[in-house]
Amino acid sequence: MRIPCPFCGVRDLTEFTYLGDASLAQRPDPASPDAAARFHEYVHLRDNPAGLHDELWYHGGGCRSWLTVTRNTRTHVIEGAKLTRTSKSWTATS
Amino acid sequence: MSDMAQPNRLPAGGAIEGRVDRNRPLAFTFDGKSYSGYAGDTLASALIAAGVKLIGRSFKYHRPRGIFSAGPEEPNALIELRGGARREPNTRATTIELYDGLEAASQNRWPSLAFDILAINQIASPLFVGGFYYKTFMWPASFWEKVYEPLIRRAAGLGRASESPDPDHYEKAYAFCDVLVVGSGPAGLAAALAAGRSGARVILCEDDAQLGGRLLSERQTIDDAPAHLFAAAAGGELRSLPNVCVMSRTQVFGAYDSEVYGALERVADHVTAPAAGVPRQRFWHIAAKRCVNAMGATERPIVFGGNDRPGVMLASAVRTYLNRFGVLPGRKAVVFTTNDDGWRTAADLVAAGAQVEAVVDPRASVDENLTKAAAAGGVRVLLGGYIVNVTGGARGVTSAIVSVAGKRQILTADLVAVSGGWNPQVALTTHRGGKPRWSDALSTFVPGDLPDGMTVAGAANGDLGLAESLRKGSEAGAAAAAACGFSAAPAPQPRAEDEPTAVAPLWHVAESRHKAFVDLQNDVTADDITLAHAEGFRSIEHLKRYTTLGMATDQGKTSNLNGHAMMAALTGQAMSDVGTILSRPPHQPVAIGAFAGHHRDRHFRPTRHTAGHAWALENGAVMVEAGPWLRPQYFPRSGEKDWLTTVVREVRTVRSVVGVCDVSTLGRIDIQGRDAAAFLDRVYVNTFSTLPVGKARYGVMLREDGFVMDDGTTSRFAEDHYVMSTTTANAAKIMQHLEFCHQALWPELDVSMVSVTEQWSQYAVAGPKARELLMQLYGPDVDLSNDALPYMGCREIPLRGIPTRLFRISFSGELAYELAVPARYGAAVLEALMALCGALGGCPYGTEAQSVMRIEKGHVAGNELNGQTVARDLGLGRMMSTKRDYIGRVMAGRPALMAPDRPTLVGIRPVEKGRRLTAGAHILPGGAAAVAANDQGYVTSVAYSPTCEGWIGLALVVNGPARHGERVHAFDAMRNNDQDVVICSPVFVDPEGVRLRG
Amino acid sequence: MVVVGAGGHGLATAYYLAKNHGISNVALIEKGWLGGGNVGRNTTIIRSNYLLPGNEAFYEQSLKLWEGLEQDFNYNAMVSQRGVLNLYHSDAQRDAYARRGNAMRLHGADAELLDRNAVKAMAPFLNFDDARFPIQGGLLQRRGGTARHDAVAWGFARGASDRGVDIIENCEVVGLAIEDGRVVGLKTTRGDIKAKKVGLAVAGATSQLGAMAGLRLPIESHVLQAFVSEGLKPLVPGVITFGAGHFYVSQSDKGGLVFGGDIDGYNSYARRGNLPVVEDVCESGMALMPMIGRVRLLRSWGGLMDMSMDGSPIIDRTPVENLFLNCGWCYGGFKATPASGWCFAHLIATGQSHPNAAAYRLDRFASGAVIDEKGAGAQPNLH
Amino acid sequence: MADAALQLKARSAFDGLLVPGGPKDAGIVVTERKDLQIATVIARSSGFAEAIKTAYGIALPSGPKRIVVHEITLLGTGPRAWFALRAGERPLASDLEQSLGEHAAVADQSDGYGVLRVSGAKVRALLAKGVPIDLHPRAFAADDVAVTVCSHIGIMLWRSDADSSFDIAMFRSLCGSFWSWLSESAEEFGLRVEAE
Repeated sequence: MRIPCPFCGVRDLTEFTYLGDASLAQRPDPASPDAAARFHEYVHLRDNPAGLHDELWYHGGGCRSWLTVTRNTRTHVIEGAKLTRTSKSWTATS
Repeated sequence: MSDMAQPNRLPAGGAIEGRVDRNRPLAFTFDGKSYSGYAGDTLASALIAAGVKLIGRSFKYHRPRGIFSAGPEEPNALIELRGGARREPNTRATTIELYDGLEAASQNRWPSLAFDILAINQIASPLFVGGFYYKTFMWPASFWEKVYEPLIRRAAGLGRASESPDPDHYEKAYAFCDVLVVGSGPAGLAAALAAGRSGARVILCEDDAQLGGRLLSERQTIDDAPAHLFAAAAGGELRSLPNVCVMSRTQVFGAYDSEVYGALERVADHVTAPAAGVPRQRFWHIAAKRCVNAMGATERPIVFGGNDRPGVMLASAVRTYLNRFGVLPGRKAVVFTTNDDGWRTAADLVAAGAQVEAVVDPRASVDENLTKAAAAGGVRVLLGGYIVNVTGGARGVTSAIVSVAGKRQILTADLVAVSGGWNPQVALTTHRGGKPRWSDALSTFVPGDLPDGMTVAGAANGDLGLAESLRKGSEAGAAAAAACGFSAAPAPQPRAEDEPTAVAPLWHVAESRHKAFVDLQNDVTADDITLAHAEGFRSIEHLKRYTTLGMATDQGKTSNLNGHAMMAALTGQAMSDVGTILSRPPHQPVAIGAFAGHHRDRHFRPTRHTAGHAWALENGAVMVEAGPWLRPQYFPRSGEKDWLTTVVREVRTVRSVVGVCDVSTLGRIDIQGRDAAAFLDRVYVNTFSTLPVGKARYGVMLREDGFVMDDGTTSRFAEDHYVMSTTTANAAKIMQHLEFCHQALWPELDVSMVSVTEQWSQYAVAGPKARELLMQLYGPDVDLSNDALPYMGCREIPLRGIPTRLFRISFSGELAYELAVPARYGAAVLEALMALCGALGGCPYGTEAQSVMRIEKGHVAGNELNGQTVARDLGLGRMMSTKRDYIGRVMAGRPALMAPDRPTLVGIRPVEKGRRLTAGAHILPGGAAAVAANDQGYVTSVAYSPTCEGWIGLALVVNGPARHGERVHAFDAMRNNDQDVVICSPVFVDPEGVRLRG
Repeated sequence: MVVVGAGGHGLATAYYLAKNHGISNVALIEKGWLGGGNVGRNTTIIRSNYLLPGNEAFYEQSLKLWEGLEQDFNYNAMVSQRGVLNLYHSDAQRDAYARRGNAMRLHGADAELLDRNAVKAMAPFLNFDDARFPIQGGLLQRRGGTARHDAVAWGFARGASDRGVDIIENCEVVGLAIEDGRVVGLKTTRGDIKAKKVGLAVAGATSQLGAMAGLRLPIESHVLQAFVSEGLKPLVPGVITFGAGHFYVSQSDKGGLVFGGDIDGYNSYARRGNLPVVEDVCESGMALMPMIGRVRLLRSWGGLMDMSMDGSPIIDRTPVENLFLNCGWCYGGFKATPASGWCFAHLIATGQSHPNAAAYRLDRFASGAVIDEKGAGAQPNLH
Repeated sequence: MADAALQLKARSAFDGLLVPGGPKDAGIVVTERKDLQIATVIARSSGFAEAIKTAYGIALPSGPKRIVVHEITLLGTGPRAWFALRAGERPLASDLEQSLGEHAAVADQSDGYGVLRVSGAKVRALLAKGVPIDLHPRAFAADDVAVTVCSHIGIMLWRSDADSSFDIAMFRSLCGSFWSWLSESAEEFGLRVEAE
């Protein structure tokens, strides 16, 4: 499997480390009154879809970026990958 | 070379002479007997030339077996190649290029190939039917383990693996291309030419040593010249193109996700041993934008009585032996074919001067041209006929019994050439989940849905005609190149003919009453299929598992389809509904060593060395693996009788004088930014925003599930600049975690982190004279007094113009510092430190002494930070901030993690003074029975403490802190070291911390 | 009653429902063919060398059931107790194995801690001379070994069938009928089935079936590859696991080296893996036993693993009444087959957890009572 | 310790590993780049690009590219990260810190890496044995940079000026293991080590 890193280009699986469902980037509000229940869901419960799956990969063998990759868990076909942090932040060369 | 030595070699200059190099004779041995062949031979062709028919014994019945094919699908002729540490079991004689000095031995026979005692299994064969393991060998109960199983194990298996390390080396390699062409038969060559001429980057992989595939084995013509000349010319052109890479002796064995292909290049399998610096094999990862799969097809045999006898051979293999190798597999042949292609074998045999007794074809009528040509060659034509049995033995076939319209006749023969049609090589199309499609026209499966980026051309796609293969190959090559943005002017198609290829399905000659083999290697017979059906094992997966059909080293290449079709006939299903077993990589077996490449033995994983590594070795250090690093474990001196003596001396020296320890392997992460402090507050349980500049603080980090992840000290060098240290083992993991927290959770924070582990060599200097030592090192201008650098202080201090960092931190509990210097000076500073240290009466110390001292101080380390403990378990609960959130806070509050009866950190001492403690012992209440219900915890770490003059330990014990002084039992059945111990405080030395503040 | 999934665990559940509880009005329904799940694609290892309370008693029960299985169902599952040897390569690993071995002994299981010389006597072919991570010794469970995986499925199937269980193949569940928070039946590709109780034993598809009941579960599906070599004359005595890499190996009765390593590590339903794990496994194999360099890898396969958040299974009720869950076996499900069936049947039949499986609760993640043998935390691909 | 007695000799990352020599016609030529100042630079704010322009008069390319300005080679190693090198003794990290101020986090890494220059007719064939990326001139142009993994070792790799010449940086502690892979892999091509 090869993953299209938005920074480095298409790279071999060996350069990446998998974390899991992309929802792990959406940490619950620790101050909410039901924080215990929400953290339990966040840490433990998964949709685990058979099909398209947004998931977090770390390009530790490359640019050290965390990526959000959309991949089909039935076929392993990767639909796309983006930097996990782009949604909330700036880029350095623009 | 005399005819005596190679009685079956066709004479040079004849109508068919083959294309081996008769000027290069090669000597080889088989079962210790010497033979000769020629360059260009395979071991199989050379054995045929030499008149050797019996090559091996079958797996279950130990039946005599000969050479069945001329390629990688070979189920019978498996041999042990080479000897000693290079012995290669189960090697197919049909794929081994002959080299001078080749040694081969038959396998799976005892005591000898000709006389094999286990052939008795044939007589006992009713015991060995499909599923026999499960029903036989059952009773009496005790016999399975003591008698039956050891017997089965001895009889099982085929060849013998070497018992010595493989002396050759292997390599991995990576290749990239626009178009990968797999196979260099007519379709593959045409595809490679079309793509190559367009300028696309092309890789052409051919399993064989020569390009050409079937073109090397046939008497066809292309552009009015022998077809093998076309292959040679095409190969020449391809090799001349700079954008084309031709890889022969390279088998593409697997198709993986994202258009990655696995291929094995046999770099030195055709020579006695690899030359210096040359690997035996090279495992290629090929990333291709497009792939043209032109792997060709495998001829399908027919199941009939005695179809396993030496001398029964695939019809196309016979042509290969004649036309390519110039050897005659038999002098008197019967051809049994269900399709037009098989008739060519008769014609070629005749041309080579052999006698062909008959062509037996079950079809009622065939193309007139075929029968005419046969008649012209003096060959009888038996249409509507079947071979029902073949007689013979270890010396080969003696006759074929043919049935035509119910009438039997015996044909004397020493060769039976069989063709049931052709099965396209669909393997690469199925590795990624594609399902082959049934073709009624070809009576076989052809590629169905294809993986992304792959097209199939030629016989692999069921296009059996030569002209068609050339045309489809060319189209596929051009299309693949076009998809990558390359186009070439259309080139004229080479002239060739499409030979007749009509086929009628025939899987099994039902009239046969003799043992008829479906899977030759696993000895699965027609009766086994019937039995599996009768017992309800009818799906092809159950059939496979029950009978072992298709599970041998040939993976059913010549047996699966027949077996499945026979089951389909029994169940009345259509083949399109039955389906086929999806093949999984590797398409052909691959040596395990090739997948490992360089990474074996001590090169299994990289080894990280600190700058002080050489110094440590020179000073006699015993090294120990610490994660990816090597570290000095202890520094024995002459006269010290064991490691404990050394470690005791090192600890005493540190506690009484001074010692130096290389701690460069600890992870160091440079953290900068306006929000660095806020960031650290969120990743540590304790607060770092309040840490003054110039100070260090011990911190504990949790996983989000509330368990402890890591600990270490973090120092503040400026308002917006910290340096974090991590444990050696967790350094990479923590870096990844911090990047996650920043990039994924809090990208709005102005913080950045980078590993500076490698920039610095770091040395712990510990002991009462640590300050004195460092003052000598830095010289009189540097103030290291308690006021200038108090406990938990840190400073950047130049040393002879070199920037250094000095941390007043202590893992040992002594007055201690950690000195960080740029790594290029690491060795020199270590030498200087050690010279000063020695002069003061100090010594270097290793990880063992370090561990003793941290246990004496009750500091937790890897044994306690095992991912199963929460901060409260380790007595670190008070560090957890109650004012703010941090990673892991919420989940650490789960009820089971707050339970008061969780095992919690304590110290232990043996009741019996001087008794040795062992880690891993479980703690039971005093006097309680050694059963799980009484299990109250376990000993995590132990050490002999010179300071306490006895063994001490750390343990996690239920409700531990409330039990100081209680006598409990340490249960260690593993080391026979049961004993009573007393629970105590985990801090054994200087609980007030007077020394480290000194 | 309906048990969904005719893999090893479903078959064993149906068998013990009939045998232990006299409940033969059971339909065992299966999407594909019986025994076609992970019971048909594993490395056949049986052992009970677990560490933590909650696990060890269960796996020891399972091993004891293995020991009597052939006589129990009159079918040779080829249980072969040639020993399971876990190698250690450091003092810390030795102590961790001592802790484990002692826990096993406290549960009445067998365990021995071997030093380097004892390992060398057992397996002289291992790399003792030129290793990156030298072998220091091993934890040996002599009663561990292997069993013939397909025969296990067939034996349970035959036993269940003989006791009146209906095994229905090619029958896929497409929905669960739930009324007032209680399961009353299933919709399948072959029609609706009414049921008083439904037990799910569908490793690999647990999340999909759970979703039909409105459950979001602490499960991810991952692929585990395994490998077999060409058949060889006897070479490897028992099961050996490498302690400094991902590799375990045994030799089948037919002579093939059966070996494997870590999961591929990303969510997958594709039943196939990729090259990095193949290479990692072979590198580890060559690091451990460099004489296998010329032995050929014949075939690989991939199975879907129900990876749980703490690496331990779940055998429990669900918030839906009369719907029971058996899942989360990670890649240790084969050895658990008999005890899993035994305890799941007990739960379905009595409504009460079997004492040996009482810790395998679904709510342990919320409560914190996790059973994390590896200490890897809530990240399934690390278990 | 008296000044005179304290001689702190610097040792390069490949000290003791590379021994100059080897056949003249070697397919692979290796040189250690010993005299480099190295720093990692991480952009901290959106003002970074402007700060670079002000300090060095260039617009930084995006992506894994190399740019050379004022004798400083800047390699794009991540979306906000650069690897900076400069030959000679002049400290680089402090210069960059001064130029970029609060717009960047700079860390001196001059001692953290070993850098090899690998060249020769067979250089691509050699690197193909470990580097899992396409180094064909069509795929990896003169200013391309890659951070990748070779033989289980993290490396940074970029083209030096000649077509058949690559610079490779790796963590200092791993230089021994990298060298063992490289020297074994290069054996069939012939290997020559040259002093800088």
